[in-house]
Formats: sequence, structure tokens, C-alpha cells
Amino acid sequence: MGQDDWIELTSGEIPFAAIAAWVVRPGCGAVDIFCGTAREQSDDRPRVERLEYEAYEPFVVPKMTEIALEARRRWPQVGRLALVHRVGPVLIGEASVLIAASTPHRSESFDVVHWCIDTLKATVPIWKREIWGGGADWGLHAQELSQVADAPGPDR
Amino acid sequence: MGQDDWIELTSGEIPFAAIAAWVVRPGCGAVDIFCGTAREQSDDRPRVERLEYEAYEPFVVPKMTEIALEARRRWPQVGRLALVHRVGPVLIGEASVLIAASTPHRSESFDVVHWCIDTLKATVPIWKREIWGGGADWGLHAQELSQVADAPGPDR
Amino acid sequence: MFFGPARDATGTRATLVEGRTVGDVVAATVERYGEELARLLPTCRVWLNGDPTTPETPVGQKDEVALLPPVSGG
Amino acid sequence: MFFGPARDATGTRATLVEGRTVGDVVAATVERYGEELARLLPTCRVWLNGDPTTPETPVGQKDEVALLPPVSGG
Repeated sequence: MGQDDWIELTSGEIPFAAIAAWVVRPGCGAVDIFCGTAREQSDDRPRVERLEYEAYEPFVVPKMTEIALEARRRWPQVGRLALVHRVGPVLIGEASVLIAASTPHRSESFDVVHWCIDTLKATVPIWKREIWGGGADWGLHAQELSQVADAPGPDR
Repeated sequence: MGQDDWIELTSGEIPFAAIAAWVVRPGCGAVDIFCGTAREQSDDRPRVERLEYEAYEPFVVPKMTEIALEARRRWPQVGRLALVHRVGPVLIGEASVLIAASTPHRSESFDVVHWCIDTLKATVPIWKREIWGGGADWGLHAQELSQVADAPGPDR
Repeated sequence: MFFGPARDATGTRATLVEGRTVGDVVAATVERYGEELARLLPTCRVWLNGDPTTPETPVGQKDEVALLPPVSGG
Repeated sequence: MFFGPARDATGTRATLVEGRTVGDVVAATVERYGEELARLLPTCRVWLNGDPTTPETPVGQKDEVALLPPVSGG
């Protein structure tokens, strides 16, 4: 994990402003930042109150580091790259995950961030629990865990 | 321009943190934010010191409003949408433009933000001047001005 | 109104030009400012009061004709 | 180690299971926790000390076998 990667699992709020300032590089004209934020509605669970993320903690940062390495192999022009995920409770509207990248030109900034979030959701051992008025259960739309090397290409 | 659109031309720094907080909606699980930042290198102009943006000012906000309307027609699921551009001097590393959108799901957040920045660059009457050690000149890669209605589709 | 490279070509941002139509105004402007502006013209869009226009459109005293070279915002 | 729905199915996060191979350990675990875990098993990945593994891989006393149901991070 080089000085141009910011990879973190945190139980507090994601340090959005710090990452946004850090990711900018003088040689890069484009920054894209994606945040996954906790939604109050999830299919047939109409009033979700909060989420709780559980992780296989020792292996989250290694997996996200693997994603960063593979992203840089696919997009060597990436300047700085951040992958940050929360564990524990996350209130509605708060960010559970943030991906940020700087690149020389704009199109690749979208591509690399989009690829990183898609790959993170398929390969990092994290589980979301939704707590709503009527109950609590694990997130719908879970994906069988796959390996970073098997992630689909940039042109999905 | 509804309360869910933030459209602005500013001669100061773009209020990044305020927009990032504002764009989140409880019904939207995804936020994408794109920033164009001033690069120190532009093809054969190796040490650009700053940029200067000039605009046909009375028509910048109307054009960006047109882009927002068209974006919402193409992606009706968009929650909040921000298009903000700077005029005047912009130092290396500072943002000259910001596009942000919240959407229920992640893929469309990338699509709408990417479409908005591509369309802005083709349709909004703004000109970039690059000032470097050896001189100053207008931005390379300028595009002949086109109309929002003629912007290519989401699947470019 | 002139912007970007067209402002460099004319050395000014705005000028008063007489003409019955948009086409007349553009022709008179090119005549006044010469070759550099003439070279830019094929890449420019012409707006009348903020909207795209045509050479045949009539103009009055208060109308604003703008020559917009290729843009480079973002 | 159990996570997400597999933790619900076992009511615990970790347990000690005897076995010569990864396959033995998984089989003994399912026997201990019953049908709910058995139903989850086909969708789970099995990791040994943080890496994907195979049923034939031998395990020792300090090895950690993890049952990972479909993930929902992000």
C-alpha cells in the first residue's frame, strides 16, 4: 500500500473532506468520488432506521489493497486512490463506503471508481444488516463472494 | 430550478463540503461527485501555473439549468443534482467545476454525472486560458459549441 | 460580444455594429477586425440574446449578437 | 468463524471444531449446527486463514476456517 493509496476500515464517520482534499494531484485534472449512503428504503423494508455492518475484520484492508493494486494494473494512469468502508452502526444518510480516484482525464476517473465499488461489493467480506420498524435482517441483493482477480473487466 | 438543483457560477472556491452534505437524500443510496481540477501539465505546456476561466456570464446558469432539466428527463430517479463552475483565476489543484448527483442505485449516479460533465463541456459558454512560464493561451481541446438537446445519449 | 480567442482577435469584449440582420452584423464585424477573426469564424457559433440564431434573423438596436468560439469549460 | 446469516444460523461467531481437513471441519460444523447452516452452505465460500481453500486442504490446531455467506458490503 503506497503513499498514494488510502485504504481504511473505520468504525467512525468516513473522513470525507480529508480524503477529498488528499486525492487531488497537480498532474490529474479529474477527481471522482463515490459514496454509498444508508437508504431508508430497501425493497419491501419501507422504513429502515439504520444499518449495521459486520466484517471479517482482519481481511478487509488486505482485500481492499488487492482491489487497489488490480485497479492500478488496469488503469496505470491513476494518481491517488482511496477505498474506505465503515463497520458498526450507520445512520440513514451517512456514508458506509467511499471510493475516490484522481486521474489525468475525466473518463477514466469514472471507470476506475465504478470498477472499484463493483469489485468491493463482490469480493470484500462485509455483511450489511438492516434494522427497520418491523425487524432486522441481512441485506438483500447479497452476492456470493468472489476473488478480485475474477472481477469483470472495465467495460461491464 | 427546483430546490433539489444547485446550479451556480462562482468567482470563489467551489463550496465542495457544503454541496457534498446537501446532495445526500434518505431515499438515495448512491452519491457520485466529479471535480475537474486545474492541471499543471497540458500537452506541450509543461508547467501551467494557473488557469483563468472566462464566461458569457448571463447565459451560464441558464445553460447549466437546461442540462439539469435534460439530465432529470433522462434519469428521472435522480434525487439531488449540483452543477457548479468557477470563473476567474483557478490555481493548480483547485476545482474549476463540480458535478454531484444522488440516485437510488449506484450505476446511474456515475451515468448521470458523466453525462452532465460531458454535456457541460460541449454546451456551456466558458473558455479556459492557461498561463504557464512561457506564455498564455486558450485551452487546447476546445469543442465547437453545441446545444443540450443535441447531446449524445447516456450510452456513449 | 466576443469571447476567448475571438476576444483576442478583436482586442475587445464588446462593440457596437450596425446591421439589419445577424448576417449583416457578423459581416460588418469581420470587416472591422480583419483576418484573424475571419479565420475563427467557421468554428464559431452565433447567438442572439443568448440563443442560437440564423443569418437571416433581423436585429434591432438593443439586440446582442455574440460570437462564440469553441468552448473549453470544465 | 461465522459471519452474517451464518452467524445467525449458529448463534455464535466462532467455535472450535476438530478435523483433519477443511472438508472435515465444515462437515463437523454442519452436523453440530443443523439444517439452517446446511441450507446456507451451498452459497458460502470457505476460507482458511483468509484465503480461499479446498476441502482436501489439511488443517492444524491454530488454523482458522471461515464460512462466508454472500456478502453485502458497500
